[in-house]
Amino acid sequence: MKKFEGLPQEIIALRASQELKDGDYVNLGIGIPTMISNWIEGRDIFLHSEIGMIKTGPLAYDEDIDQDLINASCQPVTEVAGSIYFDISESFAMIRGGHVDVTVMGAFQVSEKGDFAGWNNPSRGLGNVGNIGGSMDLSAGSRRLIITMEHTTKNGDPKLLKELTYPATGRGNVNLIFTDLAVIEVAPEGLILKEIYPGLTTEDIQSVTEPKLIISPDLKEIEL
Amino acid sequence: MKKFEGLPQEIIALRASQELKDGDYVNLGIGIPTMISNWIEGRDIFLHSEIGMIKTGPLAYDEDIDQDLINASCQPVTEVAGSIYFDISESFAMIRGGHVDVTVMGAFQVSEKGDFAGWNNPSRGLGNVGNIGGSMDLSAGSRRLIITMEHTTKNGDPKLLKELTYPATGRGNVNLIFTDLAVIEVAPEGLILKEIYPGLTTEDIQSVTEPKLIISPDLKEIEL
Amino acid sequence: MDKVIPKLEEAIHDIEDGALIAIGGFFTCGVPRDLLKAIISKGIKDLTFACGSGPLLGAKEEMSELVANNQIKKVIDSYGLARSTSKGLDDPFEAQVRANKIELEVVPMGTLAEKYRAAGAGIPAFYVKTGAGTFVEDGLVTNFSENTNGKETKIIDGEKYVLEYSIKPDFALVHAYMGDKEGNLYYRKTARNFNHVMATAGKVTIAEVEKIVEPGEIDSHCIHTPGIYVQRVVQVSRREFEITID
Amino acid sequence: MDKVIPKLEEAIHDIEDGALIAIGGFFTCGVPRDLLKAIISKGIKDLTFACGSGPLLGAKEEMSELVANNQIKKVIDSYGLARSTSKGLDDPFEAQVRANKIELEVVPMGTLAEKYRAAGAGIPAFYVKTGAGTFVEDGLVTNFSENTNGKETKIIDGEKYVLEYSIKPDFALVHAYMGDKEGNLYYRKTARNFNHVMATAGKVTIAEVEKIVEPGEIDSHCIHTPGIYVQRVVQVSRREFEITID
Repeated sequence: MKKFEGLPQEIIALRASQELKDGDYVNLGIGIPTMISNWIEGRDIFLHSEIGMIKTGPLAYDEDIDQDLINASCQPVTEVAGSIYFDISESFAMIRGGHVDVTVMGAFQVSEKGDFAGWNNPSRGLGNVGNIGGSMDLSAGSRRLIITMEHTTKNGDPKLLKELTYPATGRGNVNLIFTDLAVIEVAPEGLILKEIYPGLTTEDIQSVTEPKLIISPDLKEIEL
Repeated sequence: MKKFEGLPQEIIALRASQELKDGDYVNLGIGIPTMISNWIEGRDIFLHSEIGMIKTGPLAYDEDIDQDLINASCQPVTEVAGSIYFDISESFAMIRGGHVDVTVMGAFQVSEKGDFAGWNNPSRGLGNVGNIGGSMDLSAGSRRLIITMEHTTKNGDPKLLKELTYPATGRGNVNLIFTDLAVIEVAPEGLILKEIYPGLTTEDIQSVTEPKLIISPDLKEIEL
Repeated sequence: MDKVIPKLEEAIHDIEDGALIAIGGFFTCGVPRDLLKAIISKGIKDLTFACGSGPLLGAKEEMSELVANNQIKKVIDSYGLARSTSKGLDDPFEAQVRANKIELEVVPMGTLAEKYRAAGAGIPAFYVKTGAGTFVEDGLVTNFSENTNGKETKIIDGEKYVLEYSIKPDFALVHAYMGDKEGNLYYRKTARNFNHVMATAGKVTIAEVEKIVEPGEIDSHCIHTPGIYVQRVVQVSRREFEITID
Repeated sequence: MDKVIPKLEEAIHDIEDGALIAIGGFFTCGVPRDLLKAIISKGIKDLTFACGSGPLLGAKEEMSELVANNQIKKVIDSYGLARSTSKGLDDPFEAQVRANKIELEVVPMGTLAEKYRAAGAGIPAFYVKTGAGTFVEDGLVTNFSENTNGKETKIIDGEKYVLEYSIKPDFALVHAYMGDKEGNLYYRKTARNFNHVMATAGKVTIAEVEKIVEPGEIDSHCIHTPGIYVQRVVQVSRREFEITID
């Protein structure tokens, strides 16, 4: 399959960051989602870490490292004014109870129904027995679920599919997908192509996407 | 029916207080149970108030009254060294989860199966619609449930019955009953008469108790 | 994100007739009385008040106005009636309940606390042993007999448990001692009681607080209600009141 | 009531072969490593470790000793394997899982937190939407295929929920920054994580703490785990460690 050049990961993160609104409580998964935190400094966005913290500050280095202060990816982080701590059942009450406005996660696959596979790694040879972490809770509970990912695998195979071939992390929860090539909304009628990498055609995007895309009447180039 | 003279309420409370062990977390209901707190001063017993406090101190008077510090019966109370506060779902997690060692409550009726009716008042004319408070949670959840009450109604009718005639607060949860006339254990085989008010006979107690009492081989006079 | 609203009436501007409103507080302690006064002034009707343990008994004055104005359709509580039966006979609220003009639904206090906690935590239903084998299991807990429904039960490890559902209020009104501009709340002593769980349960949660501080001023280890649960904060003055219910 | 036990080995004296042991901590943060060391020294076997999010990945040294000594029968966790698949291929624990010598049961993190919270709170089972429509609903969450059981589901308000059961450990081992003699605990920053829920869940809860203080020294409004949940407190020294999992 043809593989297109698109946005670098940092810029996918930048585009996704524009989807966040001031006052939002946001949980960022590992990978591209984490890069969003570089684009929202100074904005009024509350970063929630499932380990039990809101207003998680930037990563800590050297003498700022505190072994009692990490994020959910086991990275040392810092406090900011108004950072708060709470226990894990409170943390997931926030998540499951719909208090987290937006979760941004990576995915191996997303289906046109909004199902997604976020973590499975068949090469491990242990079937479903792997590291789920909080991904299922976050996808089931957050008000909005945004996926950021490369549009295709390294081999150019589509990651946007009619049906998942990997085990689902969540069913029907994905609202919006940001890839290096496009911005796609998950609607009841299917995947709506809303924005496109400058220079590519809708046919190009369709050629690396399994389900039939619905072209938005307001289709435009990705703007940053 | 004959009505016997027995222990005054304060002394029922004293006898019941002897059943508490050092280190016990104890919840005391309104009425005779509350009087137990007068008998355990200086002892290592943690008083739990369902409103959200452990190590509830004595009642507050005059300038010691703080409107943000009451017990579950709406009485102003005081702090002691090591008093702690928590929210209501934590408080009932303690109760329902079996962390409260002993609850002492009053009752209108107790059955030989350990069922009891703690609060219903038919004279209100609202059927079951009344003030349950935390009594059902406490009776279902506490490790041990002790009832303190008069042995009979004001008219001399038995309150220890084969079956409740009032709606049950809890089923099969009562472990031990302290009345003005006797100490009675609830066992799978029935009510075991263990202690008796000095001067009364087992026949006297039976005459004011509906179910057939099992006489403990170690029957003795109530000792204080 | 400044969640502070200058005026009480503005803080409750979108509460409308028929709303399901949770009220924090335990008898006289920690009741959002100023927010209740705003509800009275607004004059909205057909309200269902989801309570924990008698906050409307504790807020006597507000309760009598709510009843006099016919604003109440239903109360959910573990302890909703006057303590004394004889005082209850003279009580206008209880008279309305007895006349089936107001519905009173009774729930064991711990189950009620958990119903609100569950609503906040995304748990639609849970099993408890509280009430098994009693009229609570049979659902005979309201004076509106058409609303009595027996509850589902399940035997787990040989013991019978009752399935209870969460209660998700449209609005939660809570009273806190301190709140910061981002909605983090801190309660004094036993005034915490139902306020935290109510705050988590509300679709919209409005906190009246005695002190407003900057983010970071409440100890980060000692936040009782994280601001994520709180949409609006309004300052009220500390009032003295009598500690008594009838 | 002084709950302080002078020595680690005494604090765990009654943990025996086959015990179900909950471990607080999230990766490297807040893991009761000294209590784990005591478990290793005692040499008890057939242990099931109920975890939250990889405390045994965080406590690398203790984990490798537990595996080398064949002390582990089963691990319950949301994140129990090395992050990197390639490192996992060299990992002795993962090799034992792959060889079906150790059982690994995977549970979504929030459901797991709630299972422990429920055990402490007397709730034997509860409904969540997490995992509905996935292999979690089908119960395909363990390498021991004989233990895979589909879960009960229920449609509530048009949405499908999965019934999840509480996990009640025989012992809970937790790490706190401060503890008083009556067992009240206070955690530092994100080291709270699973420690509080584990403490509530244990039939017997043992806390290692960096500081022991008198009752009343921890702010009465800021107790994270009330002492009612904690049977034993033992002092340990604060250790420095690397913040990393493979």
